[in-house]
Amino acid sequence: MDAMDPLRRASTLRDGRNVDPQVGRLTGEASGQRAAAALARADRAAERTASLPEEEVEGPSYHGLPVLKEPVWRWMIPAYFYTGGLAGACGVLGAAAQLAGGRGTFPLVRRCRTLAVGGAVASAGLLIADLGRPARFIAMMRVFRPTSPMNMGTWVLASFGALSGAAALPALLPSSRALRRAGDAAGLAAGALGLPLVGYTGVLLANTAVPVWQETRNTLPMLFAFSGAVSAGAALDLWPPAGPGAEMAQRFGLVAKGAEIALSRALHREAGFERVERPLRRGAAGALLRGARILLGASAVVDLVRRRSPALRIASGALGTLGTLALRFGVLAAGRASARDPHATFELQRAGRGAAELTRKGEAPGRMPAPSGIDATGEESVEHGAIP
Amino acid sequence: MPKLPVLSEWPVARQLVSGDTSGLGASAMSERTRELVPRTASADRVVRSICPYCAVGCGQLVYVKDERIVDIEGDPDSPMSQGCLCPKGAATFQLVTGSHREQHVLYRRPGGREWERIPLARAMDMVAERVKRSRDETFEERIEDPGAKHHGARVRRTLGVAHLGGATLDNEENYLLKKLYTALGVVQVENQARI
Amino acid sequence: MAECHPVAFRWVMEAKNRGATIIHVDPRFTRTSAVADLHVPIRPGSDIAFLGGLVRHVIENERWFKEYVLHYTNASTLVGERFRDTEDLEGLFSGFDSKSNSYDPETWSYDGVDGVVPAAGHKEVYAEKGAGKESLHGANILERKTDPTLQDPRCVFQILKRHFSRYTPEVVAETCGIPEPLFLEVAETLCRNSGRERTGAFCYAVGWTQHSVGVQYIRTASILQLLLGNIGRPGGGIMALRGHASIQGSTDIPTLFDLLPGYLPMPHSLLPDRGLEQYVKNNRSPSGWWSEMPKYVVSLLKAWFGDAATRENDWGFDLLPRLSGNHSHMTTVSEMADGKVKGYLVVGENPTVGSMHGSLHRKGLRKLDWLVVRDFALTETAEFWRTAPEIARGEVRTEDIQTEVFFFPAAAHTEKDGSFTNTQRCLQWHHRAIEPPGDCRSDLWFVYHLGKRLKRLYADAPGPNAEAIRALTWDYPTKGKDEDPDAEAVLREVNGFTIRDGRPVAGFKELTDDGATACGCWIYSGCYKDGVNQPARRRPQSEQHWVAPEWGWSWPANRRILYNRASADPEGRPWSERKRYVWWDAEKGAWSGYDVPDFIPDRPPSYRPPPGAEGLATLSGDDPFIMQADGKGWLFAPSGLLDGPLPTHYEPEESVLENPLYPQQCNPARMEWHRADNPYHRAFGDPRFPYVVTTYRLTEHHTAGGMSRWLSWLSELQPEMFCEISRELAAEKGLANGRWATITTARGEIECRVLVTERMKPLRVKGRTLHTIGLPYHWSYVGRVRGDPANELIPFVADPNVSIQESKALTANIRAGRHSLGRRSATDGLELRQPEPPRAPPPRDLPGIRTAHRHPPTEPRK
Amino acid sequence: MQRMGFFTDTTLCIGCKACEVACKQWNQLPDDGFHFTGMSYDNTGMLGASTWRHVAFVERAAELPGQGSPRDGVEGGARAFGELFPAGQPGPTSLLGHDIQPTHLETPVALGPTERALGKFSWLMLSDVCKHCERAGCLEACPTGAIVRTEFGSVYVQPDVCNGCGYCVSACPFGVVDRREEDGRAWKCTLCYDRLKGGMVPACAKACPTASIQFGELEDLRARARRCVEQLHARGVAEAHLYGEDAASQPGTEGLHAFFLLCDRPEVYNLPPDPVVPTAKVVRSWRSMAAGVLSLAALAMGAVFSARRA
Repeated sequence: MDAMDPLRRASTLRDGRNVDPQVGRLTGEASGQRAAAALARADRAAERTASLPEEEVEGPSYHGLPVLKEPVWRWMIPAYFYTGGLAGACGVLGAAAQLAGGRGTFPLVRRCRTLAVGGAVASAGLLIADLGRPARFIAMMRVFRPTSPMNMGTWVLASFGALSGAAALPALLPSSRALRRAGDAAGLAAGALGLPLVGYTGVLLANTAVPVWQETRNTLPMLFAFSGAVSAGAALDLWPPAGPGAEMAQRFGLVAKGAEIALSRALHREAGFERVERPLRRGAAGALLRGARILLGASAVVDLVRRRSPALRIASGALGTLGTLALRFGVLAAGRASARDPHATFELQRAGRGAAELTRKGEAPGRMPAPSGIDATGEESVEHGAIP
Repeated sequence: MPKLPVLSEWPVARQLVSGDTSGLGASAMSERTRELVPRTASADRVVRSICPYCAVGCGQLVYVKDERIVDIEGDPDSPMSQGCLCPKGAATFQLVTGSHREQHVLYRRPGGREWERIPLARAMDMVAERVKRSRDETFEERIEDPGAKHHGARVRRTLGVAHLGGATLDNEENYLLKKLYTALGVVQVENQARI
Repeated sequence: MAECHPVAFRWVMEAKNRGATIIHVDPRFTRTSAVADLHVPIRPGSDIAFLGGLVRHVIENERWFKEYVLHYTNASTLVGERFRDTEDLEGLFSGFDSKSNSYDPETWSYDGVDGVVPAAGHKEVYAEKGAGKESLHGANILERKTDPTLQDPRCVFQILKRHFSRYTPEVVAETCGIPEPLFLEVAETLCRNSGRERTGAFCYAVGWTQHSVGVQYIRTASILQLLLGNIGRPGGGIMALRGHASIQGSTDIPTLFDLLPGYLPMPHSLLPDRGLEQYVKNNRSPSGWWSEMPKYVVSLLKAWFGDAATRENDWGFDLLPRLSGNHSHMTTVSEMADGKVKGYLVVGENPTVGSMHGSLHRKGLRKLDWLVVRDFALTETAEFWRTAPEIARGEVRTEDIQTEVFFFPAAAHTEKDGSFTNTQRCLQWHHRAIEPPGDCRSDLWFVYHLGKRLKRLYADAPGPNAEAIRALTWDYPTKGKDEDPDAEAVLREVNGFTIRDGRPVAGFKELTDDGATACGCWIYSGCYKDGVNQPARRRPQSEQHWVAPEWGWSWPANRRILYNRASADPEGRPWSERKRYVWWDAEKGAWSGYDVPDFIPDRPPSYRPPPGAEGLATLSGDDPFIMQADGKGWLFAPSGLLDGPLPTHYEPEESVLENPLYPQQCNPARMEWHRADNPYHRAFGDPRFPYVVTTYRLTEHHTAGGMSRWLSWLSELQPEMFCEISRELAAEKGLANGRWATITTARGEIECRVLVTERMKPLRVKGRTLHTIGLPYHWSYVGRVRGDPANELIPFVADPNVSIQESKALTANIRAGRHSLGRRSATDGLELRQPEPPRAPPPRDLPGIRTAHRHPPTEPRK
Repeated sequence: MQRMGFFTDTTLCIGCKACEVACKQWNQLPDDGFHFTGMSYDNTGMLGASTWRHVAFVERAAELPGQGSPRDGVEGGARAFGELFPAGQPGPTSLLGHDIQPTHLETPVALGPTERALGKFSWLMLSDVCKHCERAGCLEACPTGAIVRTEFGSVYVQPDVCNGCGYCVSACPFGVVDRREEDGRAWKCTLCYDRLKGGMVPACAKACPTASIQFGELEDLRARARRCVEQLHARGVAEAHLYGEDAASQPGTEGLHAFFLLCDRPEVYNLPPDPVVPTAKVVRSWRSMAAGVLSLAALAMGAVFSARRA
């Protein structure tokens, strides 16, 4: 078939609508949606050519298709969790050192502020790179929407970045006392903002419909907070400040590693249902999380035995960094796997862990009357579609 | 770089002014959203048409703007369809404005490997000559074949030219086709009624 | 119906909402069955057994509508002694000539009437069959013998009762493969929904027509609906759901070989040289509305030849060509494959996919001198010379194909004015929205300018019978830069006008046979009444009553339900208050009602024709079927059908089992094409092809895919060719859902995806399990989505009355896996055929009956 | 604010997909590629960035009672219409929206139980769409304010604002909104916001031949839906139930503006049985974050303090 074949000719301008602009006008709501010929999503639906479900071993589903959409975030987001956590934790450590560090902690404070502002800038870069439309990154600051953790996070990250920048400049450049004092105040403020910065990412994941994230909503924020601390500790291991700062950072990191390992174990417990917890054990996510725990454990052990040798300190820092990175990539991968499995959502909600959980514990604000569907005891009632 | 929203347009400013703490509603709306109108509102004219697919005969409204079709949807006044359409009827916009439609007269010479483009008028002349030539060569005033049952009966017809097609055509088109072919003596005229 | 006519199915769902019971009879559980109350999965090809069983049930249990049947059907008429039924002659009627495989209706005539009772409509082409050889004289149709008590064994009612007496529920269950209680439930539901207060309707499509006994399927439904008194009444009747926007229009104003516009028969070569007088004599019915036929013929000739049509030259009748037999589509393609056809014009159709046996079609196209194709895109018919399996396999080289091909881009319906006729006979005008792009032109433009060029060519160098072309009236006003002919001018000619002043006539009642009026198509007369384009009327539904007469225009005379005189009892009173539709209004002395009465407006119900009455006067006050010679609904068709006065169950051309009811296996009068490249399987029990195949459409595509396979919004909904098989067949042949399968017949093989589903159940028939394979036929080798076309498998075999092919029931084999790159189609070498098993194959049919063929075999088998 | 929405009665759906194509035509959405899925007649699979309507097909080995010739109260048979609609009570709703007068009602013919040819089998169809939840996960998660609550109560993604952060994709408990890779932005059904502003009916509701998709005021739709369920129960379709018609039956989203009448468990149609808007559970998460970070601050102070130079 040569170029004369209109289909062949048209495939060059293949936008999925196949409309001749001289005959038809394209001004509809989605006429601006750019589209190429083959589409990944359809491939996913197609390649699982459903063999007839012999018998619903795992309970009813729609040809086994996922009920949720997989999170669309790419590698930049877990990387941002790392840099964001690092910046936040450094901010906190710097402020703490400033407050309670006594003398000789200035190198630590300066290094923390440098890492903080560097981490913040790197975070902004990574977040903008992951956007579908990076040019519209400023839209993140369009509204103040308390129900959106990402919106809150953006405000926190922006102000944290500004403040840690303001704190870092006087520390790095020769500047007058007044400027240095202002820098210290900004440093304290940055430390205060570092706290939510390092934790909100956990809440961001919890605020999704992905079963494993939603179920582990209490552990995730703490896990991410301490991951941030580990990142900071490990970074400062790799780039130790002079004076007592190094020891402070090392202790900070060590305890954080222990907490991170404990919290990542707690993830599995809080997930509860085997079906919900399965992504944390199986596949890439499982491997990453197990690897993270091993790396962090190793880093902690190296911390305990290193006694002043720079090689061991660098090893500990590297292991710590790798461990906390692996943990974050593991949590993301677990989320993707969990979203792909419809039975996670179904079994979870059938067991009363959906909306019923709120109405049963009476936690929800008053506006939610007791449901006529799944009653408070978690057993399904007839009206709500359960077949007697 | 998108232009920075002027302060008064900045939704957060609008939220503060209107005391909207949640930022979920009108304060977050962009200017385009507020002025949104259906594209048919700005159409030059609406033409009443009938779906070209099956024989139910659902009514269709064709919206036109700048001599191009903007939208084709159901005609709520039609007693047959009351504005409804089936998937094919709903896809009529892509049928009539699709890039799959060939827009040039193509010609394939005997033994040729590719299509060639030729002007419409010349193609019509060539077809007219061929119709006349084939018709005159194979015209039978009477049945010559001795073996046939009605040998010698007057037939005044040709079996050298045949026609196929008509169920997707208008009545007026079918009328002129049948009128012309019968005058030429072409009897092998058929259409989808008998596929 | 929900599959192919979803918006029409809206009204079935509304009826269900109001308490109606929906019964869906279909070999496959489709989207209609999903919302139907009853699904009856009968074996493809066994519809007459099923419907015959219903007729027997209605008669045996006295459930027929007594007053309706007695007055409005020919149940009481006696049939001549010489008539023999299929019960007597092992599946044949009397008058069968085994040499020419055709019937002579002489012996079917009424008692007391000499000659054949003429049927309305096109029967000239079968003049040599004696149908109307020398038609009977008007007077004695009234002297036919009748027995109002319906006891005489020769009265139509008793003949009908005896004909279907063996179609007992057990036989029906055995033949159709359905549980007997289900059949009884359908019968009872139908009977309880008929009578004065309630009516039942039948809807059908090509699932009925595309069989070698297709026309008789519809006859059985007509008999059943007449017995139940459902014809001519609101909520009753038999609705054909036709598949194309104007397929009804294309049979009314026919691009068909055997018809002139208005169902006037094409003249036949049997006529003498000056043939008009004999033509009218052959086809005119002395009684009933068909007695008006001469006026319509003369008016047509005046419309076509204008002033050149004078009384002296029989209004130009002898300029018309005459038929010498069957020139239907498959015969034409068969002749084309033998090189007898030089030129072929294909307009808005894709026969290599839509018609049967695609490879034979392509073989015919290769033998042409020139081919013209008009369509939206380059279809398989336009691309046969470079995109075809035989070229892909290298059996045919593009360079060797000498056919000259012209492709003309066509204008869409939004780029031209014109009218479609929908399946309810309603003409609706569609207006031009924009100019056609590039070289696209409407088919009206094409034929008008072709005609002008031919007139000029014949003026310069006149060929044989050039006088016909010169006399043709062809001066239509044109408008626009493309010189588009004015469609309304053509509509005005179709409507008819008085020649003196050119004023459009109000209806066919004003047409005369003295040459004073011209009318392109008498049944459409009135569509341009008072010079107003009636099809373009668009009075909204909300502003008129439920029959909505002021939307568009229905032929004839804007009547929406035909034979609606039958919605009133013999005294002209509605059968019931709920079902009142048309009734006799005594004060006004005329018929009135919701619709245009289908009767002579001022003829009272009490009128009886005086002896010796002629023409319309023969219609008595209680004859609702005014087109028939006797004004009655024909339970028994004394003429007009080529395969018998009563429907009889015959197996399809290729069936899996022997005819359980008669020794005669297939329809004796069916049309076959005995050619090497059109091989048939054995009539039953062919070991190579043990499964039944039926073809059908899907909602998302349109027939052969020409208007849907190029559209991405439709192709993504049904992207690939697939076959639907039962779980049991999949297990038996090792087929997996979503994987590939190859389906083979003697004509060819296709590959397709497999959809394993519960909706195709194996049937228990005559003690054995019978599997059915379902094949949609939308895909082919070109287009945005491609696949193998189902029609490569289907042979040329047709119904005798209308030559429609049998594509709904055939046999095939299926195996897992994709194509073997070896042999693909019957047109090239016959290696597929495994060596014949040692014992001679059982005779296709009764010895001595089936061997002869309607046409002389075209070429001896190589 | 006027609250408009869809009520989808799946017992009327004939799976013709007119809604899918009408939506693509009005919004001029691109196609999603040509893939045979082998999932009955559903080759679309799921909703997505360029598929705002999706018709689901479920072939199940269970009978849909109430269908089959209506029987005298035997095993789910329909009672006579007179009983269903005694004088004075409005008749069933006609497809044309108004109530059917009693004179047009045919009392169904009552017969014995039917032996089904296919045995226990039924084919369920449903036209899935964005639910436009009363409390919408995507709306509350969207950081840029691209997703807004319109004056018709529907949830609308503004294409000129969305920067493709993808948070709504994970926050939707029904897996409706999606991001199309080549375009970068998130898209979903807009309940034909532009048509509503022009006083027109959404394209899918207008095209639906059997009025399975009904558009209108939310309160009217709920009343009509409850009556439909009553009628279906009377006809013997015991499984018929409403999915998400108000806050009472679906507390997690406080009721959907596009709710459904289903004939089987929601999972069979790929609908979550008890969906919840994520923000409803996130309060505890913020609290545990606060605890976490405070302990982190304490750890920092502790670490600094403990390693202070003496």
